[in-house]
Amino acid sequence: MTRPFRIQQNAREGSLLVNMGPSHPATHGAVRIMLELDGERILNSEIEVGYLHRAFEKTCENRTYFNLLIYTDRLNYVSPLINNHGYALAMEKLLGIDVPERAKLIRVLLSELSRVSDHLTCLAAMAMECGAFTVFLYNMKAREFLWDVIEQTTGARMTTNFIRIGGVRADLHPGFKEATAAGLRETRAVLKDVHGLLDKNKIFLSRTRDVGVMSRENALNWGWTGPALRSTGIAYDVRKAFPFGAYDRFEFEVPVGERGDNFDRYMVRMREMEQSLRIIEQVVPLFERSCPRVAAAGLEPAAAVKASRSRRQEATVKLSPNLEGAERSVQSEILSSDRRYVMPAKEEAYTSIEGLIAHFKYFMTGHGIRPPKGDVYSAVEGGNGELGYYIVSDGTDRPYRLHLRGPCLPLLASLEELIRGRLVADIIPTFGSMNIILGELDR
Amino acid sequence: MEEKSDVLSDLAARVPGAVLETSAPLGDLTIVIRPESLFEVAAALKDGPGGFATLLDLTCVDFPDRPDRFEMVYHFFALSGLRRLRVKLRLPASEPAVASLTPLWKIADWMEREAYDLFGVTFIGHPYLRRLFMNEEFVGHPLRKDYPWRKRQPVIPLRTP
Amino acid sequence: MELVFVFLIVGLLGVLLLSMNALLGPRRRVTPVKQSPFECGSPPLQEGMPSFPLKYSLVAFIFLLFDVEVVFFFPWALVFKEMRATALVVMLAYAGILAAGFAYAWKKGALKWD
Amino acid sequence: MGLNPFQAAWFTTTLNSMLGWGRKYSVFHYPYVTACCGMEYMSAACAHFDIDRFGFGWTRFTPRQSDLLLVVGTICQKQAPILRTVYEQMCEPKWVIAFGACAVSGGIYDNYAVVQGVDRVIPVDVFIPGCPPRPEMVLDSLVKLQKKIQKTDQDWRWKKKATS
Repeated sequence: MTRPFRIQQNAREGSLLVNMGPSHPATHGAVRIMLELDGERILNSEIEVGYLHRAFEKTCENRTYFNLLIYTDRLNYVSPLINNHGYALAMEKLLGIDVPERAKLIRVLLSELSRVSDHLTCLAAMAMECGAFTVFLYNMKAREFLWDVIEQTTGARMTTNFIRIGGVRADLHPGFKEATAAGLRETRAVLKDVHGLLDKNKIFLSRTRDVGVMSRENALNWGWTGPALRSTGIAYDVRKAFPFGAYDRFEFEVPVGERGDNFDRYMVRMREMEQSLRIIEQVVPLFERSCPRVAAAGLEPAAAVKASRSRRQEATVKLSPNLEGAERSVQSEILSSDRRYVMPAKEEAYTSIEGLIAHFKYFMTGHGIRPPKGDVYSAVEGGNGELGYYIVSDGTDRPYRLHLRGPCLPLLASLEELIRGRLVADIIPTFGSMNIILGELDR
Repeated sequence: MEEKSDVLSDLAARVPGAVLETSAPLGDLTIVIRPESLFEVAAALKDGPGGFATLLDLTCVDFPDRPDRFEMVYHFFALSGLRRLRVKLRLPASEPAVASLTPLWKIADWMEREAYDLFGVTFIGHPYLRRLFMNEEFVGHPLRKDYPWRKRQPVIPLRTP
Repeated sequence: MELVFVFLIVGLLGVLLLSMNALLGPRRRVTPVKQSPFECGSPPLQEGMPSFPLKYSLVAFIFLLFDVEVVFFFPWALVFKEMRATALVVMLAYAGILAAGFAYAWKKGALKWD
Repeated sequence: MGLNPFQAAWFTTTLNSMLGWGRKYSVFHYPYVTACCGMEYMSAACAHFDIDRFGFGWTRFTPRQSDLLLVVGTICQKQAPILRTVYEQMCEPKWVIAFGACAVSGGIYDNYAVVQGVDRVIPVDVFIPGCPPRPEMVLDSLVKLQKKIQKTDQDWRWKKKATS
């Protein structure tokens, strides 16, 4: 039998020990909360994690820098593009390369879309667990529209690995403006409804107001970052504190709560969604100026195939800029110009021997991206807080060590303190408002 | 960077002889300290003018070929000055042990349990040093370089489909 | 005569309902794990159940008491029209005694929760 | 002993198909959600793609009341005994769907921590490939499960124990 847990060792006589186990709807699937109860009051609790420990860091030590991009999607799987962005920035800091203008704008657009869908999912789960099932359905509907924009450009709804080292995989889809406008309109409508449903809702207020209160010093001591820290009143946002990518170009506020309880965490996330929508609105018009020609001139692909059946075609084929690595002209705007660390454009790879060798060496084991020896720490504002990558490289094409600073670990570690002495029903909103994502906590 | 020097000078004043090297690779201020002086350095950083109120991250890197095998890496963050500091210390391979920071920061509890679980570094003074991620009966520490990548230790006998 | 039919139908219905489970149900595979309580899948932390705090059962008794009291209001309400004054006096006495009991329970702290 | 009416093939087959028809349109499922596929399960279960149209609407979070165990996401070694207990505490007849590449075969996580496929822990009826699978694939797998439910015949209590 396993060694008894701390909660079993010093459990008081006659108190009920119960599991709020890994497969509980409120614990998002893989956290085991062991409770010592006197009736409904929680005397003591202990949290056991590790049910979703998928050996991310060990796997990264055996993958090349390019291949482990897919694992970064699955860390905070509610906002995957922000993880990609974090990893790409860390690598660019290590390699010392810069990213062209348009790639930075695309990264900001997709990261903010991903952040809004992260907050929508978190608040949906929290509201549903407090009984407001309508909010869950509304948020999921709005999220579908945002995922349409992401899917249109990156090809996948969630696990995109679209933001690469040195830029982005391909240009935006020509129809991204209408899709983004639809997404924004839908999300704004849902936000207005949810404000109406929850803000002054007596049940929701009594479940969340002054429940799970955290003071500022305590939050800093616990290492809290992100919306949870901002709900206690400290305006620390990595996008403002250490501006990365193109974030210093857009003006947006950092919403702050005052009491640090569940309701403030809910309100900070709602305000933050509006700020992210504001950023998206500021980004979209910038795309025209940076690359006026959306689709390259030339023959439609289908027409080109049909025409080439009868006789050889000389005209260039008009490819959608959203196609991966198409022409050198599109490539130069979305990927950095440093040839050593960037995949050559398909046009070069298929027409010149140098391009072919560059393409081959880029993906050949032992030859791909080989950063200089050294270590780097770079952080990004994830959905739940500061998402930091600490990469130690030893010059080969595989990271010697890759550690992720997950913002959810401090949040869950402090849960024991937040719920001691409260009722069992208070665990659910506290756990929900902190948005514990096991992918980045257990790694 | 002028404020870099005042953090180090204050540190040298409070804990003489602790800091072995200082460097700033890629702009991140890094200091390497002697393992025994970790607690004093951490306390000095927390209460000192630098105001490093948050222990951002604590992790371990395994260098099997070096005499001092385990390198513990601490990241501190000062909210007031918006500064980050990386503190490194090296532990011998035989029995890697270092002072626990739980009296100073509550989050150190879980981060140290994770380092103990995945690397086998013991923390003196830790209230409840137990595996955080792997299950109790797991043998070995998976993130060490000598642990094979796919060596599975199933908790229950698995059935062949 | 029709009494026989009534008993016949009721009896048949009863037997049918009782045997429905055996007739249509699948074969039950009873394993020790299936018998153990469901604790979100994880092994239970303690053997058996400790005694429940008394306040739960106390609230249940009090509720039962006043719920049964309310049942007697229904026939009283039906017949109230015919016997107007006497019905009122009788019911007031009946409700008064029970209200006294309720006040006693309240003052004794039976309803105090935590 | 002679062929009593209950043993007659005609009687049991109609009863089987009647039961199958009744069961397949009201399946209560237990979403055993652990990882990223949970996000895709949410969008499949909600208004846009809506598994309720196929009768799978009622999510029951207790194995006692559910017929279908929907294993969504990565199952780690530490999670395997939990999954086995939940599966055994479900009442017959019960079905299992492995949702997503990690549940089907361990997916991209071939390392010391992940069970390489849920069928190493419990018997699985329908596998859904994809990481995460698109909601349409989820709906398609539900229809496949309904065909399977229609065809599974009931092991009647009063019938001789044909199989072991």
